[in-house]
Amino acid sequence: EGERFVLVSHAPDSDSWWNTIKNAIAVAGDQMDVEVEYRNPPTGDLADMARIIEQASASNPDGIIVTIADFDVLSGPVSNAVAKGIPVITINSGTEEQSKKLGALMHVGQPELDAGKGAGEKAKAAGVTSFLCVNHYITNPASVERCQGYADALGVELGGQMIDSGQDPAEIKSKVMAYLQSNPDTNGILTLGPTSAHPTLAALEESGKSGTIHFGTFDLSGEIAEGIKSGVIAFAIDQQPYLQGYLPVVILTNLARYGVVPGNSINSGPGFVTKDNIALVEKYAGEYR
Amino acid sequence: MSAPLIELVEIEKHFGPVIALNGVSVSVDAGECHCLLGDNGAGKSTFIKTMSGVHKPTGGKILAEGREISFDSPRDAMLAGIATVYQDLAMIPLMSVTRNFWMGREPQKRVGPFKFFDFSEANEITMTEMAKMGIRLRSPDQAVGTLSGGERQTVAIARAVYFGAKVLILDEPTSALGVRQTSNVLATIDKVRKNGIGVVFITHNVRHAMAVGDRFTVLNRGKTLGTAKRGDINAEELQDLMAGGQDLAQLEGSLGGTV
Amino acid sequence: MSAPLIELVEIEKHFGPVIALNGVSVSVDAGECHCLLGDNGAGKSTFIKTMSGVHKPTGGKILAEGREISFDSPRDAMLAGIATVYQDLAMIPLMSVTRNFWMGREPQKRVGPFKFFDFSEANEITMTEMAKMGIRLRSPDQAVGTLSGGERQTVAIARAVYFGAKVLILDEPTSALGVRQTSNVLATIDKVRKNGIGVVFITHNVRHAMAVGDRFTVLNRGKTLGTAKRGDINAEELQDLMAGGQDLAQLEGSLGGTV
Amino acid sequence: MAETQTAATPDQDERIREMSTFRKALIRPELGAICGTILVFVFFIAIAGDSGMFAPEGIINWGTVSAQFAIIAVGACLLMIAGEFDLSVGSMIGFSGIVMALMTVHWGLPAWFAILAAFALTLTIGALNGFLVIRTGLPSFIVTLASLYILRGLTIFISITTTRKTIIGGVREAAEGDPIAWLFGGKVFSGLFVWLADLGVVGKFVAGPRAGQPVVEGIPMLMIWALVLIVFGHILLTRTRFGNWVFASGGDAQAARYVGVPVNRVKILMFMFSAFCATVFATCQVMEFGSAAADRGLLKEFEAIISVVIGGALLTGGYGSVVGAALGALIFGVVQQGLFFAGVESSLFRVFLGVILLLAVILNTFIRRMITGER
Amino acid sequence: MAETQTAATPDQDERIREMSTFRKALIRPELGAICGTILVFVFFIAIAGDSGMFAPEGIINWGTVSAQFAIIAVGACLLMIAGEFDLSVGSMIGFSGIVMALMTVHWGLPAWFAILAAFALTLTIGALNGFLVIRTGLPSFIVTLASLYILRGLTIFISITTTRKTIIGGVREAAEGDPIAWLFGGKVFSGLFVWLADLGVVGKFVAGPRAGQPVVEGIPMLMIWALVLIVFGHILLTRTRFGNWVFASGGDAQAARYVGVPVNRVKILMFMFSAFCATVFATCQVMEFGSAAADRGLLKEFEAIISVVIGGALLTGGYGSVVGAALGALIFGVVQQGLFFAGVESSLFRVFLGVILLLAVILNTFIRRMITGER
Ligand SMILES: Nc1ncnc2c1ncn2[C@@H]1O[C@H](COP(=O)(O)OP(=O)(O)OP(=O)(O)O)[C@@H](O)[C@H]1O
Ligand SMILES: Nc1ncnc2c1ncn2[C@@H]1O[C@H](COP(=O)(O)OP(=O)(O)OP(=O)(O)O)[C@@H](O)[C@H]1O
Ligand SMILES: [Mg+2]
Ligand SMILES: [Mg+2]
Repeated sequence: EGERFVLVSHAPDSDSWWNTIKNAIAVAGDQMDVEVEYRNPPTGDLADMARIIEQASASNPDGIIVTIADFDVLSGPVSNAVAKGIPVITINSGTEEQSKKLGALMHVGQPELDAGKGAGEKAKAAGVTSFLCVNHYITNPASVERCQGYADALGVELGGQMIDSGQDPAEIKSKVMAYLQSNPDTNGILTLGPTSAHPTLAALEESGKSGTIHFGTFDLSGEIAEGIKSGVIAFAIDQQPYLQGYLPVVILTNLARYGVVPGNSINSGPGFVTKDNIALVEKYAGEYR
Repeated sequence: MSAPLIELVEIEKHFGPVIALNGVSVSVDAGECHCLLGDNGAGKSTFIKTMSGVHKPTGGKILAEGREISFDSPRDAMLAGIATVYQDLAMIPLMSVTRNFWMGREPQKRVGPFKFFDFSEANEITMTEMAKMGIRLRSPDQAVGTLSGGERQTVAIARAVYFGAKVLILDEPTSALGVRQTSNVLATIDKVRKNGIGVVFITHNVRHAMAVGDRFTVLNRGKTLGTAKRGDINAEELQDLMAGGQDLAQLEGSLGGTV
Repeated sequence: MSAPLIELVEIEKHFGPVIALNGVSVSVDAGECHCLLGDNGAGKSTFIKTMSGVHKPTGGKILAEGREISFDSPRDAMLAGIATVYQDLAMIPLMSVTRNFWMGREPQKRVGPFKFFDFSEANEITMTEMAKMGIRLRSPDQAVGTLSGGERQTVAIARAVYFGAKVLILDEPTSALGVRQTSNVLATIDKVRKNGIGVVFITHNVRHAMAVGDRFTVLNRGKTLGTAKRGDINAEELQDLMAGGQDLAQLEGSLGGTV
Repeated sequence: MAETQTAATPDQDERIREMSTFRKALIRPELGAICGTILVFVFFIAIAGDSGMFAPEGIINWGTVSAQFAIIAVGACLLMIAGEFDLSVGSMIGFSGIVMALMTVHWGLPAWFAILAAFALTLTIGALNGFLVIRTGLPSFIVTLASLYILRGLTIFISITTTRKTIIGGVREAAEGDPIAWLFGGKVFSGLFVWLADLGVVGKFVAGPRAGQPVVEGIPMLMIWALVLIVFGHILLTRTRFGNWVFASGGDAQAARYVGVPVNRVKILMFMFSAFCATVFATCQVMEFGSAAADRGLLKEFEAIISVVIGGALLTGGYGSVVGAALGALIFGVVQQGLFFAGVESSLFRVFLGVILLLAVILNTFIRRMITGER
Repeated sequence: MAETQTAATPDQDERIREMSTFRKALIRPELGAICGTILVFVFFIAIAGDSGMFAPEGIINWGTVSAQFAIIAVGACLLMIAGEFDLSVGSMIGFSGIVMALMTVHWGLPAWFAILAAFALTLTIGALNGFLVIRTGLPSFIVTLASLYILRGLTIFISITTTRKTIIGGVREAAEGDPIAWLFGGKVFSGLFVWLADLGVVGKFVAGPRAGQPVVEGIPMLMIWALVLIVFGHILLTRTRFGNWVFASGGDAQAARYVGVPVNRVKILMFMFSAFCATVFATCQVMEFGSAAADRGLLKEFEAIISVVIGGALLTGGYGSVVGAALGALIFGVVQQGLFFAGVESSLFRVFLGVILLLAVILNTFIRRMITGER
């Protein structure tokens, strides 16, 4: 009873996608009657994240949940935590193999490159030949991998098709419009999350191209769900972050209390949300989905 | 005789551990030029800053025409008719002469419901007043930074004179000035005084003081050494009072008595 | 007679459209006090800044003991033996008196392979030199900002004197000083001169100039009006030369001849 | 004093070399920005002239971005001339957006009330910034750096604790039909563009859901706000008594105080004006995109300062021009968007920006020295 | 001149009120930071004393974070005392990291060469910053703001164009056995900790490949660097001729120049020293974690400045203390990590930081006025 777990993510304070996970750990914490702390580097600096993991293990929690944002940076602190006897579950970015190498119990997540590839395959099927990847967080390696995966699946060079859009919605919108205007043959768009998806929706709307361009995005939000319903967005890749927050807490609690733990890693995604299954998703978009 | 324009009684001013003024009393009558003399650090600047509302005195009181008042800001003092030209800062080098001249009292003209800075009038008056002080400007838009140190001080004096107040305070206005401009300033003080305005004139130069002063107050280490009327004291006595006679006598001897 | 310590020949200095110096020649001999006089904006400060390496002259040449030299920085001039006390900035208020006094020429002591600032020596000398100039410090760590304007200038002069150079330039050292401190400075100039150092002394005050000067050069609008030897000229003539006799005469008349 | 009057120096001008009236008319604070603007336009017309950058949609595109910069630049410019600056502009944008969104979406208050409340709140914070700077005598860099951190932290904290989200959507729906929300999110002159499209001056959509409508729907209110603020700021600064006080407060607060300029009031008002501009920015964004996020406005303070400085203002106060700042914002917007139209690798944008900033300030310094005789 | 000597003012002291020696000994630039440090420790011992924060690993943890801040704070402190500051520290950290990683991993050069090359490059950039500031006379805020953008842009650009990634891993492997890499990434005094662990003072790992080893492996080189830099900076500043020049350059560059202080050299050297510290920071990070990323060091410039200012330095130069800056870094690190141990919502960290910054500078200003008689 009252075990204490720490979840350390790589996301900067303001990344809204992580709310779902925060909500998930809150729910799981209530249900299991444990205490789960969410920690992240305020500016998204991975080196700071490593410190936070070290610190988490210094505070001797009953388990640590951590994202593998960068294997190199995190391998030291995470394996130290494991060596201290703290059970670790890795989530979100990173691969199963990396997770194993770190000595974690399991990995709950979705590999970014593969997710990008999945999106690219769908786009290829829809006939996309020239695309735009709106990267609002270019300094984060996972973001580049997503665009790279998409490009790989299409079989084209990534090159200038990935733009560094910044985080200001008006600038993202203007940049997308500018890009589309000067590259009129663009027929596919990939956005990496709500931050870039929302202004891109507005940009398409304003340049009268809503629905004419194959538009895929990562993650879900109210607006994205709306876009899927109206047919502007073809799909959203949902890695079901709720599970990435909820499952590890439940598993770690059970491990702590009864010593039971599943043997394999869990793929929480990629799940594709399209017009067909949107109804289910929509209600909780951005909060539990 | 009517009450003095302004009277400061037993003013004390402490800055943390430093006692800058330790009971100084001075009064200024209408139409007189009251000279404040004293060595460096005697407290002259501190005293007149108290008089013009920059510092609040630690002790003592200020009477204006017999009524006790207190100034919360330089603006208060200005509204009470006390204009000051400071030793150190008076002009803003990046701004034009006109903008400096009118700073704080800009003339305005109405256009519909709005009030605008009346530049044509301001420029004209500035040029005239500067010419009166012997400074010919290229244009009223010229930045004050393009004037020499002395020229700047002259602008500041012209400004204070133009906005003629009841009491005009000048903190070492002549120390950076050449002979001609010094003469101009002294003549201006004379003129101002004759118009019934009280002038407080701070200087180290006994001869400048003797030229225009009606009364002379010597400060020493935050205290008044005494006030003398014109005619009751001569230049040498004043000099002695300021510096302690003996040293000076020795120096004058060795340097030819011309200091 | 040997070549002058330093000689500036037909110096010109333009600042953009402003011609600050338009051919000024001045020489300084060993052991003389050469006074530079002139109205505001005459170019005195500009001239001595050229002499001390702050400005590079637009035209003309500088001879040191007969050889032509040019200064790229104040440091060059200092190494050539020219020390200067500037009118405006000389001291850094946030630093202690000792640090200011030794700024640029800190005494060092070796500890193993390293050299450290020798504070004990520096403090001692500072206290002594300040006492000589009539300033008693609470402690050598006292920040210069706690001194009055005049006291600061005295520190700057003491510093220049202590690092006794071949030529000592003083830009209006007395304009902010009280009588006693002025006497001190003049006496110091006298002493320095007697030690065979050439002094360039800038002032507006003809009496200060007459007290110590051996030669007098009057500048007017960037040009030399002429150089006179001590004895060839009296105070009134010098005053006239500086300001144009007629105006002054009128003023002196109206103010009682005491300016 | 007839004698002194006749003694007025007769021909001081002998020492001033000739300067042609043309050259004199040219040297003004915004000269650098004017040259910069011309250069930037020439450059982009040359390399991206046929990319649609100068077609009507293209113009609206970079115009909007520039207008955004201009709105915060005007506030930053007046504040900087008054001798202070405000690093909390960016945080203030995020903060006021979240406040509005929380009020309308989460608490169901009417949009007009939320907007007014957000303005009231940020103006109070601006005043507090100013008050702290005045009372403590600390540099505004420090004080507003503290508010930068405090406001950003609070924004994230309140949005997370009340809604468990850092992006709050649905504001547009909540603001539907609101009496003042359109002032920030709407577009004007739509009729004009329909007419222009009919004339063929502006293109029409040929496909998609909006086929037949003009490609430019109207002028966004954002641009109108930018224009209004620029004109207001310019007139305030150059034509009024208050403008003179702003210059004086920045040029030398002590000297200004001594002659009776209410420096404290001027500075606090300018902090409030800067907060006002940030809130206009935030409101326009929230109303246009219908959502607010806690990380909005990141580093916007630097962008505002850069625009102002490109526009010829002096970082230390007392000198500058609103028109210059607006041109700085224009340069900023055109370069940022132009690089996209020109197809340059987008990460190079920052490099360009840095270089332009350097060149612009060097040119400006040179011009300023000519004007003010500053040494 | 016997007569003037005897004329020395006899008892100036009548006008100075008594100040106790105790009070005098207390008022020094770092007093504020000392008080702050004590307060912060008392606070965290009270609320998080039993959370492991003051266990050996906990201490190493916040110690490392503080050491990180301290390394850049020392550079920023000396530079700030010399009257300039450097906003490009953060970008420089990202830049030098990527340069090292590219050289070792992508181009296969030896680690020692990459490290030296990175140092050479950043020192050059630092010198260039300084040179620009000196030559153009522009405020360093502007010049280094430009380098902030230019360097960050270049970092992203080169890492994306050469490797298509913004994070480059594998440096640790590449630096294995390198003659100088351990200077940055290694740990020292491991023996001590094994002994301490055997005594039971330090815990031991219980599982995994390192079971039986102490949980604290050693003192990271980062801390050693921080200590060395602090001691070096402190001695340089307070005990040498050069230190006096640093104060003088920052206090009044013109006055210093007039008495022959080589102000330009001092300032440029301090810019280089700040770049040096940033590169030490970056190298330690790269060697410890084995990877470099283009976004490393984001906003670190502010954190450095905050530490320095908390430590009592004056933003406008000429006043400050390295020990103070180090204490500022300690406060920063302890608060950042301590809030975690105390279980406070992490977004509130910034709020705390802002408040601490404000309180610290107000206290510092008060102390400084007492010392310097500044008005
Ligand atoms: N704000 C202040 N804080 C602390 N001490 C001060 C302050 N202002 C003045 N003093 C001290 O008060 C004393 C008087 O200074 P003040 O400037 O009034 O002298 P002064 O007579 O004007 O000298 P000077 O002839 O040099 O101008 C000096 O010792 C000075 O150090
Ligand atoms: N850096 C500069 N740029 C432009 N003009 C300058 C510069 N320095 C000086 N001047 C001009 O050169 C002229 C001479 O100035 P200077 O300071 O040498 O006069 P001065 O004789 O020292 O006057 P004062 O008695 O007021 O000190 C003035 O008209 C001044 O405006
Ligand atoms: Mg004084
Ligand atoms: Mg001069």
